[in-house]
Amino acid sequence: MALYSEKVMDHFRNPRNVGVIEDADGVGEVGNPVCGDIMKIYLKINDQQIIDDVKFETFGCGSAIASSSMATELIMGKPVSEALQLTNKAVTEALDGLPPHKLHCSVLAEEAIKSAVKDYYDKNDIEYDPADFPEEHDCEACHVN
Amino acid sequence: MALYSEKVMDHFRNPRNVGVIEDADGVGEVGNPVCGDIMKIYLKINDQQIIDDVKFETFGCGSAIASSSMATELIMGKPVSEALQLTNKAVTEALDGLPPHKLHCSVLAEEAIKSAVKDYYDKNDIEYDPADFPEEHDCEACHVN
Amino acid sequence: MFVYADNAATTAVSKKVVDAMLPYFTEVYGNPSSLYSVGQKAKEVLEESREKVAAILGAKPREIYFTSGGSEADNQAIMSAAKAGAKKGKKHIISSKFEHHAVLHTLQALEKEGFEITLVDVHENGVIDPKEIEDAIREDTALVTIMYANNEIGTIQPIAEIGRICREKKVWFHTDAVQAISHVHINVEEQNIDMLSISAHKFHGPKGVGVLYVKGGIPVSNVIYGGAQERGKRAGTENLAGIVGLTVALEDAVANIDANNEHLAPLQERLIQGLSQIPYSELNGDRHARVTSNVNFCFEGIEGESLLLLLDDKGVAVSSGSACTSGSLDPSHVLLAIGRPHEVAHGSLRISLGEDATEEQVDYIIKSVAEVIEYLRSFSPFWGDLISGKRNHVFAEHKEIA
Amino acid sequence: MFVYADNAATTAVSKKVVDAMLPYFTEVYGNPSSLYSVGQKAKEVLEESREKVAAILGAKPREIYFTSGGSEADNQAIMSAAKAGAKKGKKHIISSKFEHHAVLHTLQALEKEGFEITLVDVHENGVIDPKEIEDAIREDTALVTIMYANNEIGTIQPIAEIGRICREKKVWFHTDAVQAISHVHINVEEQNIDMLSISAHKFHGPKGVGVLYVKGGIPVSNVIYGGAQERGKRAGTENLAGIVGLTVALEDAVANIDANNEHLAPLQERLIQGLSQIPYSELNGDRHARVTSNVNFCFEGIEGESLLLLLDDKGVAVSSGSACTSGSLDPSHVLLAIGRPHEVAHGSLRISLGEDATEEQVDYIIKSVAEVIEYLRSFSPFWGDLISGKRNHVFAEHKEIA
Ligand SMILES: Cc1ncc(COP(=O)(O)O)c(C=O)c1O
Ligand SMILES: Cc1ncc(COP(=O)(O)O)c(C=O)c1O
Repeated sequence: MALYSEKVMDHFRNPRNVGVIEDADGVGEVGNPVCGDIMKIYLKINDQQIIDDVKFETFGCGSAIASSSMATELIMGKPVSEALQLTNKAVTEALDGLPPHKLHCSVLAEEAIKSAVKDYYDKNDIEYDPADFPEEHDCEACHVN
Repeated sequence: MALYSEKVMDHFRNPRNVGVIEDADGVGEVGNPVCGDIMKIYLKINDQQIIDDVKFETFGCGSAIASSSMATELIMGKPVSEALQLTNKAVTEALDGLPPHKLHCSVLAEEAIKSAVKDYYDKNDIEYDPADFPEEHDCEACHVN
Repeated sequence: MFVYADNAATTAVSKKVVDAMLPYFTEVYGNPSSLYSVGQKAKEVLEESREKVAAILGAKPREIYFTSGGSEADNQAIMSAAKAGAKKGKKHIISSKFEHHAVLHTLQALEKEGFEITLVDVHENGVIDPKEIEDAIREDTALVTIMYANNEIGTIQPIAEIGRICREKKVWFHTDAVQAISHVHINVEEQNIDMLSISAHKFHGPKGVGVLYVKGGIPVSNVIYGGAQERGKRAGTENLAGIVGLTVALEDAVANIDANNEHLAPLQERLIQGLSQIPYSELNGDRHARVTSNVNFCFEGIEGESLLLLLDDKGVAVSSGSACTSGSLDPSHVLLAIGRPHEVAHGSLRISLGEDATEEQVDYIIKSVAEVIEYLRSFSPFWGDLISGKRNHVFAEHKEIA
Repeated sequence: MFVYADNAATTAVSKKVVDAMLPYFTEVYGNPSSLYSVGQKAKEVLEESREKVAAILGAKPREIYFTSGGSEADNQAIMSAAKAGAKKGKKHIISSKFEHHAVLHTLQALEKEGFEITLVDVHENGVIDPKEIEDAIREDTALVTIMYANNEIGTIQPIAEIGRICREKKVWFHTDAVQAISHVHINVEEQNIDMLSISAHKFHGPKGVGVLYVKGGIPVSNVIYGGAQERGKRAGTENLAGIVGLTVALEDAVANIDANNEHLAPLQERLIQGLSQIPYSELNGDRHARVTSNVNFCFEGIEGESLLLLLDDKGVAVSSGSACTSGSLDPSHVLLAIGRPHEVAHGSLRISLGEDATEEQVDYIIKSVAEVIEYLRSFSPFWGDLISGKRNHVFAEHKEIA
C-alpha cells in the first residue's frame, strides 16, 4: 500500500552498480530530460560474451533509479544473449511490483540494456536480429512530447 | 439564535387565557386544518365596549399558540376599537420577534381577533367600516391550498 | 429523564470512533497524496479503510468513493448515471414519491435539463411494489433509484427484487441506504445493487463523511472537480479522520445488526402498542417491513411542532417530519405519499430509538406523548370540531395493530 | 531531526482546535435542523461560527456558506457564476494559467458545455498583471477567478486591484484564498472580492471543511442538492465539529498573521540564501510578493521525486509540485506557466514552513537538500551532460538573490 515496495526502496536507497565504466564495451542511453528520466548503462563484456561488469547512471524518480539498479543486478555475470531476454516484466517482478503509472521506468531499464548491447554488437560488428531491438518507446508516458 | 425567543417559549409553555367563553359576545375562527393552524378567539364585551374577558383555542405550532396567547393579553381590558387596531407587527414585537417563516402566525392572531370583533358587531347590529376587516389571507403561507 | 430518540436525524459519535479518529488530527496528519512517510502512512490508512468498507458491502475497494456525506453520494450517483445516460439518448429516471430530498431535488434539477422523471407510488404501507418499477422501465430509462429504508417511516423496500428486475432490464440501479445500513444486512453483489449511498453520522460516525459505491464498469462523473483524489472522481484533500471514523463506526454497526434488532424489536413493539392506546392515532408505514428503531405516528387534532417542543421540555428528543425540512411549513412529503391527508400529516411524530434504548425509556416516551397529546387537544379547536362531529375523523378511535 | 515543511499541502490540527471540536462529537451532537434543545444548541453554535467567520472576512453572516473544503467552494463559486452568466448569455470566464486544479478542471468542464475560457499569463515572477485582466474582460464575461496566493510558488496576486477593475467593469470576481488566508490580511469589502474560498486544513483546522463567501445579491447555485441546509444552497447534515474546528483555527490563524510573518520572513530569507548556494539552482516565483512560509526552487540535473524521497529519509517532509498531482508524471503546470522548461520543472522542490519553524530546522533543511542534490547529481547522466557541456544549462551557476 505504500508508494513503493520495500525492494524498490532498498534499491533506490542503496542502488547497486552505480557509476561509469570508462572503457565500456557497450553503452546505452534512453529517455530524455524533458520526460524527467534518462538511464545510461555501461557494459564490460568478456570474450565468452559474458557480462563481466555493468554500471548505470540515472536521472529520474525513485522507481527509475531502483529499476536501473535491479536491471544491472539481473544481468551481472550473465551471457549477453540472456541479458537481451530481460523484460521490463522481470524487472518489475524482481522489485516486487511498481505502481501502474511507474511501469514505464522498468520499460526504460529494459530498453537501456538493449541499447547498450546493441552498441556492443555494433562496435564489434556482431550480427543480430533487429527484432530483438524494438524502437525506443515514444514519450507517451509523460504526456509532453 | 434559538428557534424562538424566551417570550415565545414562555407564552407557548404557559399560554395565557386558554379556553372557551360559553356565552361569548363575539367568536372568531381563522385558519384551517389543512394548513396546520386554526385559531379561535372568544370575546366577552361589556356595555362600554370594553373587552372584559378573552379566551382562545389554538391548533398549531409553537408560535401559533404563543401568538394567540400574546394577542389575548394585548387586548384584555381594552376597548373594542383599540383591539381592532392590533397588528400582527405588535404581536410579533411583543413576543420579541418570530422566525421569518413563522410570521404568518402573528397574522392569524390579528385576523382571529378581527373576526371575533366582526362577529360581535354583526350580532349586535353595530355599524362598522368594512375596511377594518380585510379579507382573510389565503393559504399561500403553507403552500398547499 | 433525557431520552434522545431521533437517531434517524443523527447519532452521537461513539467514544470508540472518537478515539479512532484522534490520531488523524494531530499525528498522522499528512496529505495522503504526499510522497513522504507521514503522507504515505495516511495513504495506507485511507486505502485500508476503503478495503474494509468494500468488504462490508461486498464490493471491491476500487468501487468505493469517499464523499462528504449521504447527500453528495446521492447527487453523484444520480448525476453520473444521468450524464452517461444522456450520451446514449437515455433521459428517463425512475424513483419513488418518498425519497429523501437529496434524491428528489437532484431529480428536479435534471428535470430542468430535459430529463423525464417517473415517481412510483409507495402505497399506504410505504412499501414499493417491484412490479410497478418493472412496468415503469422504458427503452430510455437511465437509472432506477429507490431508497433502502425510508428516513421518516422506516419502511424497508424490496431492494434485491428491484435490483433483479433492473439487472434483467439492463438498467442501472442506485439505492440510498443511508437509513438502512445499520439495520439491514446489505451485500451489493447478492442484492443486485449498482450504486449505493451511506452516511457516517447515521451510525455513530462523524458528520460530513459518506460513501458512494459504484459497481465497476459504470462511469462515475465528478460532482466536485479538481485534484486527483478518489481516482480523479472526487476532488478535495481526503478527510482522513472522518473516513477512519466512518469505517470504525460502520464495522461496529454492521457487526451488531442482529443483536441490535433483537434488542430493539420488542421495544418497538411496546412503543407501537403503547402509542396506539392514544385515541385517533395511527402508525405510519408497514408494521413489519420497517427498521426496528423506527416508530412513526399521526395523531388527530394536534400539530407536530408543538408536540415535539413540549416533549423536549420533558427531555424527550424526537422529530416531526425529517430534520432537514423542519424549517418548512409543508407537511411531510413522505406522509402525503402514503396517502395521509394534510390535516393528519401535520400531526406526526417520528421516534427513532438508539441501540441502547431501554424499556424504561420507552415507557417514559409513551407516557410523555400521551400527556402532551391530551394537553394539546384540550385547547385545540380542530380537536373540538372532531369530537363534536363538526368535522369528520380520519382515523378510527382505536385500531388493533397486529 | 524531523521537520514537517509541507504546510501548503496540509497542516497538523492544533491541540486547541481538537479540544474545541470534541464536544460536538459526543455532547452537542444534535442535528442543527432539529427543533429540540440538543439540535437548537447545535444550530446556535453553527450560526455563531458563521458570524465569527463573517466578521473575520469582513462579510455578513448570510454571505457565508460552509462546504466540504476548498475544492467544493471553488467549484460552487465558479458554477454559480457560470449558471447565472449563461442565463444572460455570458459564457466567458477569465482565470490564470497557474490556478489550482479545483479551478482549472471546473473551467474545463464548463468549456465542454460551451464556455470560453481565457487564462491570463502569470509571467516569470508568478505575478499577474491586472492590466491583462482588464484587457481580457469582454461584454460576455461572467466571472474573473484568480487565486490569492499560489499553492506551489506562494506568489501573492494583486487581488484588491483586480477586484477594483472587476467592480468597475461590473464583472463578478472570485478568489481562491486557500493558500493566502493565514498569511495575508483579507477583507472582502475593502478588497472588492465578490466570492472567496478557504479550506480549514491549510491553517491547522480539520480536513473536509471549507468556506465559500458569496457577496449578497449574487445568486448561488447548488453543487449538492437536497435538504435545506445553508439556506438551501448546500445540502447535507452540517459537519458541526468540523465547522467549529475551522472557526477556531481561522480565528487563531488570522490573529497571528503579523506575528507569524515577522517570525517567518527571516527564516524564509535564510532558506532562500542557503539554497541559492547550490550551483545551478533558482528560486521560483517573485522574491518579495510571496507568502512568508513558501520557498520553491528548481535544481538542474535532478528529478524531484527522488529528491524528496531522500529528504524524507533524513526526516525532512517537503514536496515537489503540489500534493494533489503527485501521482502524476507531468511536470507542474505552475512551473511551466512561469516559463520553466520541462527539464528543470521536473527538478523542483517546495518547502512550506510551519509557524513554529526554527533557524535550526532551516539550516538542517539547507544542509540536507545540498547533500541530496550533490548525491543525485553524482550519478545523473543529465547532470553529466550539463557539466561536460553536451547539454546547455538553463540557469547560471550562481545567481544573486536580492
Ligand atoms: C490553492 C488551493 N485551492 C484549493 C485547494 C483545495 O482544497 P481542499 O483540499 O480543501 O479541497 C487547495 C489545496 O488542496 C489549494 O492549495
Ligand atoms: C435517506 C437519507 N438520505 C440522505 C441523507 C443525507 O445524508 P447527509 O446528511 O449525510 O448528507 C439522509 C439524512 O440526512 C437520509 O436520511
